[in-house]
Amino acid sequence: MLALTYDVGNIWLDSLLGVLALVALMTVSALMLIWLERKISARIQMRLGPMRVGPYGLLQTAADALKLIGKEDLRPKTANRWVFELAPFAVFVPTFAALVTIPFTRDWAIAFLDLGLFYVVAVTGLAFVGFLMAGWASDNKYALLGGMRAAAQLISYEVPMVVTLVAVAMVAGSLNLSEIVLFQNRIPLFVWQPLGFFIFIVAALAELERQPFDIPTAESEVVGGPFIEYSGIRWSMFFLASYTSLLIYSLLGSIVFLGGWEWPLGTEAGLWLQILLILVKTSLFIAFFMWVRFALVRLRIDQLMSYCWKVLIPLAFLQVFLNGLVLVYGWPDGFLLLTSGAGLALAMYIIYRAVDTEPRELRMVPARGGGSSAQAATVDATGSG
Amino acid sequence: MPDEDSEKDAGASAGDQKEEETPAAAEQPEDSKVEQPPAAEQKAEEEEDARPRPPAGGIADLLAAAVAEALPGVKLEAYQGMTDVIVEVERDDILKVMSVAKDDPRLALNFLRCLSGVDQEEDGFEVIYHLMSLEKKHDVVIKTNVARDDAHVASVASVWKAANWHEREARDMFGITFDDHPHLVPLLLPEDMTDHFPLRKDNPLAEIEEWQGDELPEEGFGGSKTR
Amino acid sequence: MIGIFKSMYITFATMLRTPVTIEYPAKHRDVPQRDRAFPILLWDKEVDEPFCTGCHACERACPVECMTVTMKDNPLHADEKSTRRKIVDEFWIDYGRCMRCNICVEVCNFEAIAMNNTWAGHELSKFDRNDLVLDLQQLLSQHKQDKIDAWVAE
Amino acid sequence: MVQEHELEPETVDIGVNMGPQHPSTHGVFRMVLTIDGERVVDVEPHIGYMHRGAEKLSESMDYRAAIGFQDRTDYLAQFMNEQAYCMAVEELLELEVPERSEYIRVILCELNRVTSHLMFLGAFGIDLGYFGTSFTYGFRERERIQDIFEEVTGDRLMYAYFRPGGLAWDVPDNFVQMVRDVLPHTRQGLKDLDLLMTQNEIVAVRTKGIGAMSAEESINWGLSGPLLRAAGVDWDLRKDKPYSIYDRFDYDIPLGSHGDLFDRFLVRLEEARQSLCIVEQALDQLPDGPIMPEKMPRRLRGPEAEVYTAVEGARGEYGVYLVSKGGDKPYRLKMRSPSFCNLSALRDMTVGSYVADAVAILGSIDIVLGCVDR
Repeated sequence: MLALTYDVGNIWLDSLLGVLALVALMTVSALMLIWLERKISARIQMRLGPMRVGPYGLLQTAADALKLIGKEDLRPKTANRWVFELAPFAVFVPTFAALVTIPFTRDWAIAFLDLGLFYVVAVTGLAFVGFLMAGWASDNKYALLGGMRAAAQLISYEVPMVVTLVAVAMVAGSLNLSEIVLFQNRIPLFVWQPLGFFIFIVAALAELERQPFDIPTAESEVVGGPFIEYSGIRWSMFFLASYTSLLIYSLLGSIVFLGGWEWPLGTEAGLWLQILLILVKTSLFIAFFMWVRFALVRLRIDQLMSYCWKVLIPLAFLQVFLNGLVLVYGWPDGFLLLTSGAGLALAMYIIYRAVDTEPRELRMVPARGGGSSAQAATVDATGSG
Repeated sequence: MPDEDSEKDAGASAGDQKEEETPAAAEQPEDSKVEQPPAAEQKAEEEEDARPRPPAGGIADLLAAAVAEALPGVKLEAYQGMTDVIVEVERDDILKVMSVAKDDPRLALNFLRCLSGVDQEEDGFEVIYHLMSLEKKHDVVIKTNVARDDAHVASVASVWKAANWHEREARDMFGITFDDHPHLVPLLLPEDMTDHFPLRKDNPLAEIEEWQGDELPEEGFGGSKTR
Repeated sequence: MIGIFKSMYITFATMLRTPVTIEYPAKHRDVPQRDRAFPILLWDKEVDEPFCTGCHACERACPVECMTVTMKDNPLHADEKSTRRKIVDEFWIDYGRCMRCNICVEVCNFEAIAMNNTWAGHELSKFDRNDLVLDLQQLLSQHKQDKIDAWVAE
Repeated sequence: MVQEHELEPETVDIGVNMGPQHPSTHGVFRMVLTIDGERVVDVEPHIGYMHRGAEKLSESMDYRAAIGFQDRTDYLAQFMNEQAYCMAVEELLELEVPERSEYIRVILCELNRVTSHLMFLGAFGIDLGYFGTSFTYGFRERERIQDIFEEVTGDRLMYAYFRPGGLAWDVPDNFVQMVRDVLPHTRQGLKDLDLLMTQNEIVAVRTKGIGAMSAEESINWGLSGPLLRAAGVDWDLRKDKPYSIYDRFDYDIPLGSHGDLFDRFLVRLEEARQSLCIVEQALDQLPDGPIMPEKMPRRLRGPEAEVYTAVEGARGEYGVYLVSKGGDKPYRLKMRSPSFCNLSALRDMTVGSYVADAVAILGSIDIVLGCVDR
């Protein structure tokens, strides 16, 4: 099923045009996302953010991109040349390829694949190879640590991600992203599957390597991890890939869980409304991801792994199991909402229990001054303190 | 400190010293009783001004008593410094005295505040230990003198781990070797800088002009002139 | 999870507050009157000569030895225009070495030296560190041209 | 059948040089981590990159001139260093500091403690993984206080304001009001940081039980300040060996119980609050009067003596050991810097933890490299 709005006639030409449009979209959106992230972080931190280049610093990232392109492409002498130079592509290409099958509106995607969901997951899962390549080939211990962390983290979180998406596909009855959206034209899936939605967000955060899961690139530990030796255009490719995957996961989330371009306007919404809807939903995801990045600290690698394997994966399977029960026995959807909601509560409870959240009381030893002139002043001073 | 005080001693007559001793003894009658080692009383009277000071000899007597019990034959020389009680210990006894100072329950000097070296020029080096007890809230300064050409002293890192880095620093700066130190390699100075001791008095400060200033090389600093 | 939500809340709440930063080189916040940038020399406008007599007090007191002063007989004194018998001949301050401790100002008997308290005293980036060695004319120029409202403690 | 040991993969410990250029070493500090996977097997701290010989330099200049170097040791708690040094000189020269100067010193020192702790709280968040958020929260309020410092002393960082005997000059007329205006902001900033981090589960898992040091070990290692108090040792020089006029104020000294990172964080947060209390009381009591003693010698000449004075700095006991042989220069000036002593225990705290923890532990010691190397 190939549906393109611009029907030139030649299938190759159509595809080429579509891909070019995608490249443009990706670049522009990445630039905008970087600007947005800097603005959001600035506001969270009560700063102004970029203000100089263009109105409100809108062109700052463009200027940065120009600078990066102009920079010297450094390669450590001891690095493994081919692996080092290919690694950015190994990260960049899968990310880009995943964008191909994402339906932006009802009629607009490069390729409407029947296995769209499967394809997106499979292709984005390949990115870790690039991180590993970069980490290993840089001949830098920080990069190696970061690459190893990236590999461990990305592979681990691929599992709960896939399992939740499987749960969605079970209910929707299709792996085609458009059909999943169509399925949600009345009520989006996050209502029925809050647990799956939660797991998806967490896993997406981990896949994106953003706080609190930015362990592979942790600034304060491994100083950028796999990217540490990269500069100029290669480094910016990693960056571009990272923001493109932010876009992909946000799109995927809004398509799979928030009802894409359908909900709540229904199937009859016009093209612009569809675009608006998907834009708003994606922006919500993006804003959330950015907000989280500046609100939370980083987990440690062992905590990250055990959280994945001990909490998220069992719960993801629980969601699949619940969906299976509903499908097999034909129980009402309300049951799904209840049980999945209970599962979400369980997840929260597990987090609550797993962490030593007991408030620590400090022992206060009074140091009392004996000064006579001090007496009058001290009473209200300590009271207000 | 001994030099400083000895100079004053030379100026003051013996009669003055006697006079000074009496008020100190009147303040603390029990001190004179406890003062067993002959060394301790020698300089205890040297408070020469009326400022309030920690009771002369309080901690010194405790230390003297404890040392006399545990380590007979070890000589201590105690006197009142400007802010602290100073006890001088022979170099070879330092580790033993320190162990007593830390472990004796009356003293419980469990906190090594500071360990510093002082270059006393012809009198060799002094190693100065500022000790404090967090429980008893008293403190004492223990000093030992090492000869210039034989700058060795036992490490107290086995008593207080805090001494570890302090001793390494003193070794860096004065070249005092701390025997049995777990890891006596340069700490603040470059790893290979083991023959040059910056804080020794015979190591004068370089004139700043010599290494920076007028003789700056014309090229090499990326200045606008070179471009 | 409560703590995580609290973190999210406080970050969101701060997002709604007004930013506290300003665009620095475009906007300058006011520096207080006692602001200490680098030392400058003051100009006696009544007599039209520097206050400084070149007495070396600041030079000797300077912890980092960033000053060089020489003294000469005051020609104006011979003409009985000035009460200063001696006057500064040459004066260099190496701003690259100065640590802005204010001690020169305190030791000066003639209130001839003050710390620059304008932004011009802070924004001194140079390509060559030799450019940071200022001579007498440069040191005097700011006060001579009334660009500065010098503050001398005590 | 394959022998079991043949299945064991061959592992190699790798040495990682963390620093001197590393974002989380808080300056030019290098630690050579030997790591087995993510576990730290050994740590070898290397310091001295910032050794400027302040002790040696001070020997060559008179008592007043050396004040500038005190700012540059612990450059986040400068007033405390100046206080310790000036106290040493005052003891030596037997100068009596006027009341007003003492009060101003206390106000400035305690505000300085707040700025230093705000800096810690912010930087600790960065070590744990905040992307600058906690840092800016801390800095926001720190800047306000530094504005006061700038109004008073003329500089934002290197104050050089205390003098043996008193202060360089009096505070501006609106000083009291200025400080009072800032206090609510500082409280708000501390509250923000509290909300941001204290109850956060991720902060909890990252800090609770990590880098713990028992009370005995802490004392043995010579730790002082918040580190010692986090281990539950009731020791604060302000209370236990009162100097200046600290015996005139009512405040609490927070003590932790576990000695881990979380306690260190909490203790510092609370200490900052208590410092604000002291500031308020001192503002209420601030007397008028001179700021320097009546008979202030123009040239400071010490007797032949030695003094050791210590203050409770933001990081612990900042001591100054001053030996004078007469004359107007110190014969020997030793600074007992808290960062130096606290850092020496790094190896004991770190070995066995994860790489990420090593960073956090180093952050929790709250070192200032200028203070470590001097």
